[in-house]
Amino acid sequence: MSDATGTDFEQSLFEAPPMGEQERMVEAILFATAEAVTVKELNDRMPHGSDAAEALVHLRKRYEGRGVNVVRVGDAWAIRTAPDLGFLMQKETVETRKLSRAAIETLAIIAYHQPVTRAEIEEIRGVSVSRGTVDQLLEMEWIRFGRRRMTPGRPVTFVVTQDFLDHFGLESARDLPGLKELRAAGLLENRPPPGTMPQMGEGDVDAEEATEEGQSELFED
Amino acid sequence: MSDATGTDFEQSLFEAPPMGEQERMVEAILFATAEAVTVKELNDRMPHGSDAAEALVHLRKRYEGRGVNVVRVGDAWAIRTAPDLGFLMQKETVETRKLSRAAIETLAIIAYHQPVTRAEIEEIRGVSVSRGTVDQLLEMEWIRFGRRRMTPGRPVTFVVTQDFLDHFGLESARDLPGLKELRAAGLLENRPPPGTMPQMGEGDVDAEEATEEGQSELFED
Amino acid sequence: MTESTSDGFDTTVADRLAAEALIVDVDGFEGPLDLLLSLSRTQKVDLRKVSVLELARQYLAFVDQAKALRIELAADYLVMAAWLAFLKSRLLLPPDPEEEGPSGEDLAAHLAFQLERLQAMRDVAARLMARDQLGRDFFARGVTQQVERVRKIDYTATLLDLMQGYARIRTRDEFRPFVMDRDAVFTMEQALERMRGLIGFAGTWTDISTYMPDGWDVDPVRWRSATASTFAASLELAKEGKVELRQSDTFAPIELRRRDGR
Repeated sequence: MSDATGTDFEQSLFEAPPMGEQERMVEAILFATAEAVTVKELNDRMPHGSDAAEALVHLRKRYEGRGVNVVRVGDAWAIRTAPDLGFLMQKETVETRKLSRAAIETLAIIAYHQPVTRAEIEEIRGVSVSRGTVDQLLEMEWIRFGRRRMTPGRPVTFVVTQDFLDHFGLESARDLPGLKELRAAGLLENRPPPGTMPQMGEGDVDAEEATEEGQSELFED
Repeated sequence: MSDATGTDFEQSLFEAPPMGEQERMVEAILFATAEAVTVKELNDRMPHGSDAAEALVHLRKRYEGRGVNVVRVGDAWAIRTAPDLGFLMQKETVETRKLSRAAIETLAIIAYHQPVTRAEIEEIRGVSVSRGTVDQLLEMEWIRFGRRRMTPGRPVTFVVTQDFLDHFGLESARDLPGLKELRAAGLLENRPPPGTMPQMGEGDVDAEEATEEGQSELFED
Repeated sequence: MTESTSDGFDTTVADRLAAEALIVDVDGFEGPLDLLLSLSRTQKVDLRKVSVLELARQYLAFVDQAKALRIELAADYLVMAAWLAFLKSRLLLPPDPEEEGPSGEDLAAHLAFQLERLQAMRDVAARLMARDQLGRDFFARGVTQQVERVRKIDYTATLLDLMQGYARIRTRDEFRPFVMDRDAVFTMEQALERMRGLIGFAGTWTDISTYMPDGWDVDPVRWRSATASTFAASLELAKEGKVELRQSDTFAPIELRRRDGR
């Protein structure tokens, strides 16, 4: 079926196909070929007398501002995605996850006690703080390193960031409600059932897992 | 650079980009892949509120008569070179495995009678279908398993795939050549053999029990 | 079956030649239906007008010849031969009103339908294969771009989460001593109560450690608490004049005995 038309072109040996046809041919070749194609190669593949260079000029114009463009790659030509549409080639899946209990508690301690060292966080939480938890908060840019504490070992301190304040809609960390206010708001009466209390000395991971459910049960309406 | 624009689109969460932009996006996505892309996938990848189906109508029109065309493949869309330009592509031709006569016939029977059981194929061809034939078609992804027939033994059925449609340039199974004539001539009916026909192939029980209702569910509008 | 050549249907020379050609090529047939389809072509008529009787005769002649030439035919060819012989007799004999089952005409019609359907499938298969094909006549994109899948996890927390988290920690601190009271502390009152019940049986010197509550010797924290309270309770009981205490040496076990009398 396709041969018929092909033969037509080949029959008119010394008469090049009309420019519109040549443009179609260049278009098809550039589309289907895996590599960029040189003008010479185009001319070799197209019927005798074709002028691929001229066809390319037309084709290039035709694709101006389109979703794909005819671009020059070295001394060859190719069809490529328009640069501004590159984002379509990325399929971004955003998963929203609740911050783990360990992370929330660590974050809360940093917010209320900043600047605070890791050892102090551990003392307050009563469990060791995993590296992953701190890294996660750093990566989220909700906490950052503060000044080193002028005590033996010169431990680093953590403080909350502007991003943190923005996220939680706070002017400053001082705006966080104090213990009295928390109690007034009824927040201190919420105690996790004994089974979900993180065990002293156990790893953070276990504590997180054990409490995730119990926590949401308690606080969700 | 591309990110900036992407973010622009994403920022206007409830405002779809103009149709011209949507058309460009569909164009870019279809150009970027060899496989057909469903409208759903297009919409998923495009900014919120986009209408890929409408953009496709415009895009298809735009490519009419060009060297490459926007073609429908089942419920998906793809860009393919115009069939009359095949002669330019000799270089690109991939030598496909020669299908045996049995495989071609089996494929045709599946395409025209789908969903069809193995026993029904055997009934039509008058010989048992070798495992290799079905395996080859499955491997080429031209056929796949359809729903089980609700008859004794619950035999599996076969249907043709989107790849099959793509390979033969069919918009849908309804466009199979000669389908209407065959149906008009009653040759797609599942006519049970009267009384004591010799059993051809195995599991004729299924073929006998098979009702017409299951037939051609893919062809129904 | 052997009567097929002597039952009045003389095979023509052309038929025989055709049948021989078929036999030579028997491996090329895809089963008896395919063979029947080939034979039906010798009738040079529309498949709808094919004479099934004639076809049955041709097929049986073919099978006979194959036998004469000692060509092994697959079982399904022979099954078909038997069935066609049966069909032929049905078609030739006047219908028996007693006989049940489908008529010879019905069976012949179905066979004709099967042949027509097989031929139709062959025709459309050929039309299908003659279509433009992907990768031969038309082409997909040569350069494909992988869609990168970027998985982004957006962690969220609300101010309430934060405050509740902090409240949880502070609350835990406030109540910890209370929890420990229950848990790991054996009070002197508890020790006194326990010992008062037991000293009645302590007529001889016994180590005060035997008055320790059961099960408190596993956890060192509880052990310490119980030891302290038991010791303090012993002193209290000695002060009350209920018991006597003695220790033979520094760090030696402290022993206790009920003090009889008043």
